Amino acid sequence: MRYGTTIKVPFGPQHPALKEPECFLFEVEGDFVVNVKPRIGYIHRGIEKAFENNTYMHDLYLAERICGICSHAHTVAFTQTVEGLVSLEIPQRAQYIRLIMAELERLHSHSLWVGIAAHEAGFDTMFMYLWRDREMIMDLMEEISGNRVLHAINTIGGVRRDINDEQANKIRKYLDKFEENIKNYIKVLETENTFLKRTVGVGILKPSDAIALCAVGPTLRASGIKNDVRKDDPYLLYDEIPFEVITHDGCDVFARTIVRCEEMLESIKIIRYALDHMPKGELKVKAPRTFPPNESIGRVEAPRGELIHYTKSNGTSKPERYKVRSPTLGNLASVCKTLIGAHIADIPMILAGIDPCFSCMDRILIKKRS
Amino acid sequence: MFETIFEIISLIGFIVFIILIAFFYEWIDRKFYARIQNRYGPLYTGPSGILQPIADFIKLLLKEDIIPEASEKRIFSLIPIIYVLLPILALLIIPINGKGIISFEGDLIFLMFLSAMITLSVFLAGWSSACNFSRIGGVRAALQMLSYEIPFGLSLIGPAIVANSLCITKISEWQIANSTAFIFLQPIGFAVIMISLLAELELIPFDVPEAETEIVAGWTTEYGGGRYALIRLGKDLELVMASMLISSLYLGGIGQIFFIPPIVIAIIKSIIVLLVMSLIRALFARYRIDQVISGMWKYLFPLMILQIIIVQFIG
Amino acid sequence: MSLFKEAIKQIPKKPVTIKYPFEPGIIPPGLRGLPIWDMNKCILCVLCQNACPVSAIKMIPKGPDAGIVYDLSRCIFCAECADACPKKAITITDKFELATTSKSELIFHYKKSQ
Amino acid sequence: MEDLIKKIEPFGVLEFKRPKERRIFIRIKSEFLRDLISFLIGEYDLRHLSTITGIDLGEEIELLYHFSYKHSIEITIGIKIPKSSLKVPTITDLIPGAIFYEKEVHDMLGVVFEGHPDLSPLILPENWPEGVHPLRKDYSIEKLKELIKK
Repeated sequence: MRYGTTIKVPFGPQHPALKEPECFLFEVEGDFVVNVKPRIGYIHRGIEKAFENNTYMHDLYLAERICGICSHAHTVAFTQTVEGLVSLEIPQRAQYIRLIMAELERLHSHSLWVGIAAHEAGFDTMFMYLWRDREMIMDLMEEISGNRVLHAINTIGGVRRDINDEQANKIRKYLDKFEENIKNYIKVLETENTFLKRTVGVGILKPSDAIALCAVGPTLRASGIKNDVRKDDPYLLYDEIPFEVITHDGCDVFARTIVRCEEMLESIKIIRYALDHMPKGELKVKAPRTFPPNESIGRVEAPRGELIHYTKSNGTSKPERYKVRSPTLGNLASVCKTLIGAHIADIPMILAGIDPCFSCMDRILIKKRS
Repeated sequence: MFETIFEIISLIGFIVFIILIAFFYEWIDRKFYARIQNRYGPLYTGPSGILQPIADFIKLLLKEDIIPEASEKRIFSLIPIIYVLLPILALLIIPINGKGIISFEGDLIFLMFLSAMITLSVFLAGWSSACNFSRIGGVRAALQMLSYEIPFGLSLIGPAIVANSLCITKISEWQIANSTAFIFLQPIGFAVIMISLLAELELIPFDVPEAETEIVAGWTTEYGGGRYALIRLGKDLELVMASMLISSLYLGGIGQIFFIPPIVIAIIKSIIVLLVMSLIRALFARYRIDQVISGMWKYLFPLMILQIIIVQFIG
Repeated sequence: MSLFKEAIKQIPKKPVTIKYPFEPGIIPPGLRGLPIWDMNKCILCVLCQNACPVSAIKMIPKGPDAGIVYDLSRCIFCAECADACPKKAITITDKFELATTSKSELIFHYKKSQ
Repeated sequence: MEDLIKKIEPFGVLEFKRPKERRIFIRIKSEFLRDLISFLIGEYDLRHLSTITGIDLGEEIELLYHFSYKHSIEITIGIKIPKSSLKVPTITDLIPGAIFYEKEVHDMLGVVFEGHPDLSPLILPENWPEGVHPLRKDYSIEKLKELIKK
């Protein structure tokens, strides 16, 4: 049906569906979206520029602050990139600890997302349950690293804290409980009629579009394409650990939910395997303070998808250029495509479907240390 | 002369009582909803936070009141008052104390009119505030009304046919006299009135007009301060109205049982209805507006026609 | 309706929320909180100042004020200073309720006793 | 992948290095960019563009196109363009996903992508002064403040 006129509906910079300041200007005709224009940059903090003014050791903490939820993924990418400048090999135990933290972070990020998706669909009870269980993972991370969000466990050349037997047992105990709950929730989400009505067939992203628009992470996997940096470009010790890459060929928001839920179960398996096979040994090797002129790329599968860091060194203790591409920017083009033709009521579901993290996406701008 | 003054005082007393009950029901709803979600709910204002809704109301009254420059100012500022008055008027008809304060043959029709007026005022509120989100919310409320209003009306007719009266008090008395309840006689009608009242009250799964994550606060987006406090109060009063209406029409009516006064019976029965509503609110996700409308017309309407046919020719 | 069983199960249960300011919060061992300098051990070697990513630590080498000036308002609680200290003069405590109403209370001046 | 170096020879390769197992850096003359990319898309199905990095080298700006081959081998194609004429043909028609990466580089370094559908600011505010690009090395906050005052 054509109405002839369109009205502009802004979503953001302040909007309850987007928990972060970002603006999407929708042109709607009746109840359908005909055009969308994203406007990012409200939380640019000048991080890429600030990287150039700090030493590598200090940049590590800056990298951690690119994003709150995937702070560990950013430091893993940072350390991988910087260690790549001089081909530094880090001890096995340190790699395992980084890996366990990364998977715990994936658990907390995915359970957070599934909760948000339920909330966007008005399913608040599910949201509360998922966030209640997420708290267990947060407690585990706090106990291992000393902080809930900004773990500061990675350092160039290794890790800063060990996981002792007592903590390992606690992780196992909590994970058993978490796994049981998640299996329950998958059953609920697959059978709850109102939730299915809101998600199945909503926000279709065809596999061909997903490839053309360079989608990453769970968004791509929910379109049926087997892609996971952990498998394709193994870092840490992911090539030693058996795990499945979860895909779903629904191509809709429901598929993205299920992919994330099942990935959580995979992550639990990975953590169990890593805890059982962790060798004893050193936690870190000595890292140089200055790096010779070189360039290096670090790729990490963050909870939201492929995260890529690039750095160029110039022989001093400060990088010449540091570039961060977070998964949300990679998914922005594909989400804009899926939004066209959607109902107004489905906008939050689709937007939330890529698990947007706008503070990752916005990084660069003016900030000078006094 | 003396009688008139007494009547006026008792009327004012009744309205104050209703408002207190409304706050109490909001507290029960919030507390129960929170307990399902493994939370505490209101906690610190008064014992177990029982005074929290009143505290919220007073706090909102103290806030700055803003009227948007582009709005239809007169309608915009009048709506909250109408929104509070309509449920109070409806509660005068419903036999809370065994007998409605205003009770006449045909007040069931008047109640239907009032419930339609509530939605109409919602639509006007959304339209007059000159904000895209409010406008979408208002239009959605009106659309939703088109879908649930007819099944709702039919579900009121069912008991009226059997009790042979269009007066809510008489329908309630008929149930007491025959010591039965329409929930057993007309279960489909009960289900339909529950669903359509959920839609009327804008509760999940039918809270489309004020879907928080989609259109901010829907038709209430531009309201603030005292006006928003009145809208909140209006919502609580609607909650009381809906639960009282269901208990008087379908749950065996409101009247004295042994020595228990009818008002206690009314509160107990309506709290049961309220808890069921809270539970439903916790268990479902929100439907989309087109799904609400097509679902109501596809399922509720034929079911209700079926119920009326059964009542008319078999029952 | 598939959540019905789970929902009914929760009603008699005690809520998981901690009434935090009225009840003590759960502090795991190893929480990184406020760092404290032991000035008897400190040798004013500048290493903690260099290690700090946010310039929250400033060392005054000489004079009557000689010692460490630690600015809590800049601190990000990374504990790099404690790792860098050669004399183990910095302890990381588990204090985290550090908010105050005046900014001057956030600056700690540890003086090296003469 | 072993014969890649031979096959891309005609595209003006300046540098080819493989520092790690799954990392390839290729630097070419800027005029061959589109030809090389469309060749790689045809030959190797190189469809996933990870990002575009822009580096200010003083007199020139270097653009690095990070592709990933089958999501596993990261191929970086680098070109250098002089600051006197900051113009590069767009690749959005070959790879639609490049749209926001090109916009970001345009905002931050002032590179003009010829043929790009919409180069309006994505990250910088609307009232941002013309010709100020935050990631250039000569950018300073004082200069920006002066420009905004005007």
